[in-house]
Amino acid sequence: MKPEAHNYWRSLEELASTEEFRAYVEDEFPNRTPDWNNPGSRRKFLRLMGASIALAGVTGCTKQPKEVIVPYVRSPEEMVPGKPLFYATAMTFAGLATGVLAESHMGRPTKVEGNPEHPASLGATDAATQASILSLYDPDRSQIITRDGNISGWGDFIAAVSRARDAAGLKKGAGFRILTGTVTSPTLASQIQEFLTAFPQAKWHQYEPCGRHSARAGAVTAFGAPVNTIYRFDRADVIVSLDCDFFSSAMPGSLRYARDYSARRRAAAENSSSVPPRLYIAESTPSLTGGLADHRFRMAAGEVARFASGLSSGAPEVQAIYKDLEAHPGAGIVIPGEHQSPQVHAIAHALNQKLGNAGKTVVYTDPVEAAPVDEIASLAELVKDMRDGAVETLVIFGGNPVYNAPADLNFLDALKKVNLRAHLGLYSDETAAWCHWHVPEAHYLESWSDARAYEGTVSIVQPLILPLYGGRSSHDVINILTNRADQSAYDSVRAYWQAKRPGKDFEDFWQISLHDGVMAGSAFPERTPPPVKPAPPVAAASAAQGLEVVFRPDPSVGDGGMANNAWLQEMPKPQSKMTWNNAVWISPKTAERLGVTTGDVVDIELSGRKVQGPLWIMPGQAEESLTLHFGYGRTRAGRVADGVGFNAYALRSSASLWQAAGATITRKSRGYEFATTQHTQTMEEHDPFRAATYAHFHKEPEFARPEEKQVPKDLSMFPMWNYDQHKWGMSIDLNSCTGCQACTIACQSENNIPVVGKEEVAKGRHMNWLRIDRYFDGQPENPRMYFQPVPCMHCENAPCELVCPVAATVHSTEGLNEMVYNRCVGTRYCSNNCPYKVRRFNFFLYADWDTKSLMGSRNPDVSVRSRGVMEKCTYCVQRINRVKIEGEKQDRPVRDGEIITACQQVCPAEAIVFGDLNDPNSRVAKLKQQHRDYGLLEELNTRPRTTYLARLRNPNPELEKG
Amino acid sequence: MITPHDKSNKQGSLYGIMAEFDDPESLLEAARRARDEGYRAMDAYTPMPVEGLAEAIGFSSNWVQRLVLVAGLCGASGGFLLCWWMTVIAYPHVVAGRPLNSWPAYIPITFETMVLISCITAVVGMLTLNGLPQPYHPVFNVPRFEHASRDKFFLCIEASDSKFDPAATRQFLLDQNPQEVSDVAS
Amino acid sequence: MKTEEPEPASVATLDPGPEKIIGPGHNFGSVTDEIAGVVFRPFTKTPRQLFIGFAFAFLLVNLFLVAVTWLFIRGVSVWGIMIPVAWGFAIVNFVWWIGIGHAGTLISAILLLLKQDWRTSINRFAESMTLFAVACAGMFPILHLGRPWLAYWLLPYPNTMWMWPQPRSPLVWDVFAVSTYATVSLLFWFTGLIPDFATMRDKAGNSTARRIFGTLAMGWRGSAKHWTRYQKAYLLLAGLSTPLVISVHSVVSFDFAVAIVPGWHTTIFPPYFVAGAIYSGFAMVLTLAIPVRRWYHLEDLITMRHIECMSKVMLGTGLIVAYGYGMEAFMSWYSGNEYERYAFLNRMWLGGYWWTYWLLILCNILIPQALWSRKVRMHIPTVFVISLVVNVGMWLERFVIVVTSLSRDFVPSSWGMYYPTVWDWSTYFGTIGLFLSLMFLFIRGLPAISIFEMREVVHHTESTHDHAA
Amino acid sequence: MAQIFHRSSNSLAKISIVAALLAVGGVVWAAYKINAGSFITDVSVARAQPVPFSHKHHVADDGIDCRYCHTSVETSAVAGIPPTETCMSCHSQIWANAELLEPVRDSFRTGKSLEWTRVHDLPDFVYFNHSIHVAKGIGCSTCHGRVDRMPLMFKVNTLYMQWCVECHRNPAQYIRPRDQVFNIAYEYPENQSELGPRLVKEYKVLSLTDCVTCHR
Repeated sequence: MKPEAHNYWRSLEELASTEEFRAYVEDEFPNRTPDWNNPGSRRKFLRLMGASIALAGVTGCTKQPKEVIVPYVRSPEEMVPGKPLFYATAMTFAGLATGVLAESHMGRPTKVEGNPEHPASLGATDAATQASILSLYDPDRSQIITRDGNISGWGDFIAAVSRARDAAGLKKGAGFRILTGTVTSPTLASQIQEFLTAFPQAKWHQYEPCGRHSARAGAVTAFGAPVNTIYRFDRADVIVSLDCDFFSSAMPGSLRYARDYSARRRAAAENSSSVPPRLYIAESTPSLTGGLADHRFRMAAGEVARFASGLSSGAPEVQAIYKDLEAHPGAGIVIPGEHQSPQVHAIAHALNQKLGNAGKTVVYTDPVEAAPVDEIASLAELVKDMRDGAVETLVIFGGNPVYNAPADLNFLDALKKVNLRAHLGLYSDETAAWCHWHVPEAHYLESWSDARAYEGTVSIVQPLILPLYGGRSSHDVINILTNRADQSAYDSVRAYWQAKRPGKDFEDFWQISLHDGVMAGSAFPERTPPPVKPAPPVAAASAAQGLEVVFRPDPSVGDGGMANNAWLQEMPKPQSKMTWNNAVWISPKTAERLGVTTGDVVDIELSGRKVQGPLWIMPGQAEESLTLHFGYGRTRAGRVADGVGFNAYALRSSASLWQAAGATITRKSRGYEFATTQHTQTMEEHDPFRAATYAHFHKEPEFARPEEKQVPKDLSMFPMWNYDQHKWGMSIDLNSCTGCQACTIACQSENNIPVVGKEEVAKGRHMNWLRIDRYFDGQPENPRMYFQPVPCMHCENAPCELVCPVAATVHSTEGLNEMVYNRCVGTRYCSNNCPYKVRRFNFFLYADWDTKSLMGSRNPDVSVRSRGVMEKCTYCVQRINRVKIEGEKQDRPVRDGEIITACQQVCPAEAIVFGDLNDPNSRVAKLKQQHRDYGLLEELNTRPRTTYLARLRNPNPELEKG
Repeated sequence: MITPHDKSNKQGSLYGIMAEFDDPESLLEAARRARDEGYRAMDAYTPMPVEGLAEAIGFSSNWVQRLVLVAGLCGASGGFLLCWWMTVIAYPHVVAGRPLNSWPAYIPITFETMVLISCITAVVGMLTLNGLPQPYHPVFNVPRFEHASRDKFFLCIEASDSKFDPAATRQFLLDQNPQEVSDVAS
Repeated sequence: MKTEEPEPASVATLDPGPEKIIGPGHNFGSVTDEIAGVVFRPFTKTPRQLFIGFAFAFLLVNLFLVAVTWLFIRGVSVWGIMIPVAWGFAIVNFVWWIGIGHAGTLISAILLLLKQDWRTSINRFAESMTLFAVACAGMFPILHLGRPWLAYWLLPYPNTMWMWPQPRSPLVWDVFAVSTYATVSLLFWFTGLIPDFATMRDKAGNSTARRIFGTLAMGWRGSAKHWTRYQKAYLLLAGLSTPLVISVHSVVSFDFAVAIVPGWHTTIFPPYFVAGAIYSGFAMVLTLAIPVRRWYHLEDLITMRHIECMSKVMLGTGLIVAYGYGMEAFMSWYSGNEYERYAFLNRMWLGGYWWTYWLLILCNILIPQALWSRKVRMHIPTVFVISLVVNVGMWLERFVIVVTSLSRDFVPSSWGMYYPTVWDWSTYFGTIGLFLSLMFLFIRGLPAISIFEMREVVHHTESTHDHAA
Repeated sequence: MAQIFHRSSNSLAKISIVAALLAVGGVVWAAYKINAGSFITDVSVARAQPVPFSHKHHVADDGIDCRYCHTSVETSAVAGIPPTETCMSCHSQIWANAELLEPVRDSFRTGKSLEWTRVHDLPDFVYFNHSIHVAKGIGCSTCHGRVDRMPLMFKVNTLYMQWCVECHRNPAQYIRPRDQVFNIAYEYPENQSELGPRLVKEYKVLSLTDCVTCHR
């Protein structure tokens, strides 16, 4: 769609400011929608109580209900009814921007795509970004300004804050504090600076629960000053990851890294001349990166530091790795984990310089944070001052410290001592509950701002829609402090850049920046930092008794900010396939030693603090080490997330942010019910997933399609159908797939797939059209982890079609396996007969037909299914048709790559390719020519259109021998 | 024993004369005799089918099986054509890579329709040929006829018969030593 | 006709034993009176057990109504079904009931063609059972639809969408097979009843009964001409129903055999489903006939001969079923197909449902072997228990086929367990209640034994006696 | 025994059977009639509108082109309902204070949209695209009829699947030269039988009867 979209990207400013637009928006989503004051249970919210027989008129012969058409009064120019517009903007995580193109239907944002021009996206996004569209419409978002819990107004808020500011002003601002997350927004930073200069005694604190604390501290230890490190996987032959999961969205730049790394692996698989990169990883918790690694060294997180120093000191057990690194000077990467100690970072920096990687595969720039400070110290200071009563006013921008501040700080007790507490946030959350003032924050699709990407590139954040719930942005609030209450966020952002970019060409510069979604030349230049100071020696194995506890942001809901997002809650976590829960991960052996097992609810006690959570035996987990995920145990997140899981922050201490030793567990009860989407962990006797080493592959290229799996062409008594027009097909490269689940959510967003809730998932009724199967291979202590995305195979001899009594699923002349919801009567026979089990059934009325605000999030090009009908992957037929129609109108054939399925578009690793098999030059046709290509269950003669490229590993021969 | 001739019965309003027997054998015997005597328009009434009785009264019909044969053929061809028409003419879909006319799949339906149509024809045909339903019939006028559905066997020579003569026929029947002979008012 | 209940002592004497199919001293009149007497008994003289039985059954019917109402309100989600096990009790019960329905047509048709005189006193009973069983079965395919209000889309009828059923689907075959079977069974049953309606009409005491039976009898008067056509039609029906009854359960088995699910995709299914159907059918006939025979003291009409013959049929068909199981096991190994092999191992011990398989072997194969012994066949309580066991066993067989196979098919990631909910059970027991209620009403309201055919039996036995004499 | 039924009951019985059969047939027939009748299909049922807008007047009398109001018909799936300002572009001058047009002016003043009653309304699971049909030489009047003769808008076709499929199977009988697409008064020529196929070939018209052509 991008080429077409280009014509439509226009800045929204004049549109957003027109009165009509406001009228239209209000008309569509009245700000007064009292969604927020009828809580209702989560089940209810998810429409599991659906008793109505919806989708009226579906029988085809019933009378159409009366409908009205509501045209514009004055129509906005660039808007063509029925055509989507795309606007470039950016979403930030922990302050760092990912460029996105947001799709807007008649003024409704319905889908988020990656911005190909943006360095941190390259057209891809992660799952959370995909899910952000749902958060935009989340009826649980706070919708009114409250003062002490009572409805209040913006004006009153301005007055109150101004008063506090003026009072503080008498003392140069002493006692006035601002708490933000990590700030990369140049505009916001300058606004804050302006305020601080006006009130020198006022203080600005930053705290990001899952920010880059170690990276910053590590850089300071190594170089004496904060430095931003970027890795160039496209140039790396040997990668040693020190507990760094650089494929997970917790890692800034992960999308870019995934793309570069997988590109290298693919290249090596396609021609034997290019060398495949080799990836070693030392980690405690099975991660996406660990899944793709050629060698995975399992160790407690606390051991990683010793592993690292072993590398630099040339310890025997890591000789082979070090030799490998040495053999590729300037073509290796030693990458420290975001969640490892600063020390490990320092060692990594040292190694990279020693091995000559610095400046080649490892690049340094100035920090992207506007003010790179030790956030933990900053927060600690704030807490101390609050406790000492030195803080009179605290304005919290977007954070939720009451929920996620390190437990040892007792943030809440300190907070209570502050006279005036104001909170700006998307939700009236745990922190808002303890603040005098709460102001609804505008979603990033509703507000103007700017932010830097992981390597410094600036993007302007522009709104697609007026705040649905009257939200305000940080800029608006800071404008009050700087006495510019009348100035809008748009004014502030524009004014900032105008000041930076004086001259008459500003307008063009502004328009282009908005249009492209990236500000040309705003990326930081590379710099060569001073030589690394010798890293302090690593302490010998700490004799701490008890278990190690490792903290990680949750694979689906991250630090908990998006916990109320039902798509993310129901997204199976890549490693465990668990939904609607976090759990205490424990290794099989340790569990056996402690006599506990999956489903046991245990108290975890760590330095006097205690949380209770269910155990989950995780193959590949390090011995004597538990992994806890943040983001759960919310109490004021909303109807979706409240009371789901347990809050791991309650164990976290500012001293040991990511791992701590000396924990003990005691079983409280047994048999906790998890809701997982996959119950069988291994491939049993079958081989859906096929893998080999590069070496073996070159020896035996056909390994992926053994003789017994082939079926003779003349097996059927009937002749084959020949598809003479288009012949759609898909190829999925298992060698690239990182298992990040972004495709699952992209599919959910594109195809209006409902969520079903924990109880239903537990019954085995989840609805994802595109699931990612995870198989463990090898001994349970440290198995290989395989990820296999499974959409509908669109079999040419589709077993599902044969058994449908009403022809609700049949083949199109282009070989699509069509599923016609309105014809389906729900015998479910097709699902039984589908060997891939990719069909999903609406056992209840899952789709939410009631919650008004959610209707806005739906894709108008896809039917919303009702109770009792089957559904499944359609190869995004709505996209196929759109492109075909445009082609037809222009009287030209469809170009290869013009049709992009939602899963393909989002995939950071470019693992999914869709196209026309009748076009011999199409990318997909070429991929299917490869030796690695094999079809799942080919032996059944289903002739699947979706096929896989087998996974290849590149182990170090030396280690393989051992 | 013998009941006196009932005056009330007018010649014209006489349907026939009926004799009652105790067991199938004697009825059979009587029927044969009647036929030898030259009576044609007669019928026998029994509580259950009696072998050879139809032949005895000179009746045979094989319309039922003819009808059923035709019906079966129609049913079978109809069933197959329906399937063929639905998949090839009415709305051709590509289903599971099978050809439009995947005839082997149509056999079960073909068979079922064949059976259905023929069975319906068998029953409906039988009833129609028997002229049923016919709740009113002169023979029901005979007081003891209720035994025809229990344990007695009746032979009725009908007035329509050319050779029928009230007195003679009655006498003829009396000669077959029946339980009783009675006029059947029409 | 009997009005007062005879003493249990005399009951024993009623039964002529295993040689005779009818008690001594019966003539045309006596059989007529005895059978019709069941219907014409004064209401108060209805056996107490019948009241109790009906009350219980009717309770279950109400349970059924509740379950179905809830089902329509909430959708099939109220059952335990999920992906991969998208078919649960509904289909299990469907197949089970259809199977039970087979005994009727078999006894009436096949045994008629085979000139088995012992069929006479039980065929009407079995035919009615068929009707009611098929009625129960027929509901499930509709109830289990995601959108039952669109069930009519499975019928070929001209519509505004120009859409037609997809006749390659076994489900469409089902529609034709089951509806045909239901219709033909009804015709067969009704045709058989016509002469008996006449009898009832002529025996009825009050005029309403006379008019009702009269209408049903359509003026049947036992004319020799009518009898000839009648017998031809009846024979044709029998001739047609014989292949029909075999086809119906074959088609039902196609629902599975045509699918590719390992454990379903088996060529042995049609014959072994048919055998299984007859097996369970006869079991059900015994289950019902034994008590009814006692309550109404029909031991002289449904004699030990009948009981033994049915036991033998059960034993025989049971062995065929056992062969079927054996074949499945053999094929899973012999085919060399990894999925078939795994499916069978899964059935026996890998999967979570292994115990249902062994329970089924016990009920369907091991226990019924007791019928080899004549002593057992002669001991009514034991036969009764065995018939019950077989009913359970045959239900389990369908459960194992449907659920166990689906729970683990091809892709390990999508395997899962199905757990029936309270609504699954209530729907199942509900239909049992419906079946029994209809059965009890039938016994009370219509001649449960074909009267005119009994007269024929009397006639034959008499004549044979004469020849003997 | 006495007769239970009167003589007449014989004929009565036979008649009632025939009658029953006829009754069943009649019911079925009636059902089809009703389903095809305008009560269900709304064919040729004029709908009340906030403003009694007359296509007859605007198209026939004023000769305004379809695209003047239905602007996106050539570019988008939906033809587009004109915004109030389009009405006002003329009616600010002519009929500027006609009582009839008060709702229009009111909407323009208050910025509150007019709410027209839908006449051509497909079920939500049907995806129809105007632009491609127009581009392939399917004229407005082919589906919408002679709107230039409709004082108030009404359907001339059922818009049933049956109706759509008929044309999708054989477009040749309905296709017209591209330049005639917006000619509301277009009459099919005698030689349609050979013109049709020619245009179909020329415009590369695919007769798509795949489900996904309309259902997604």
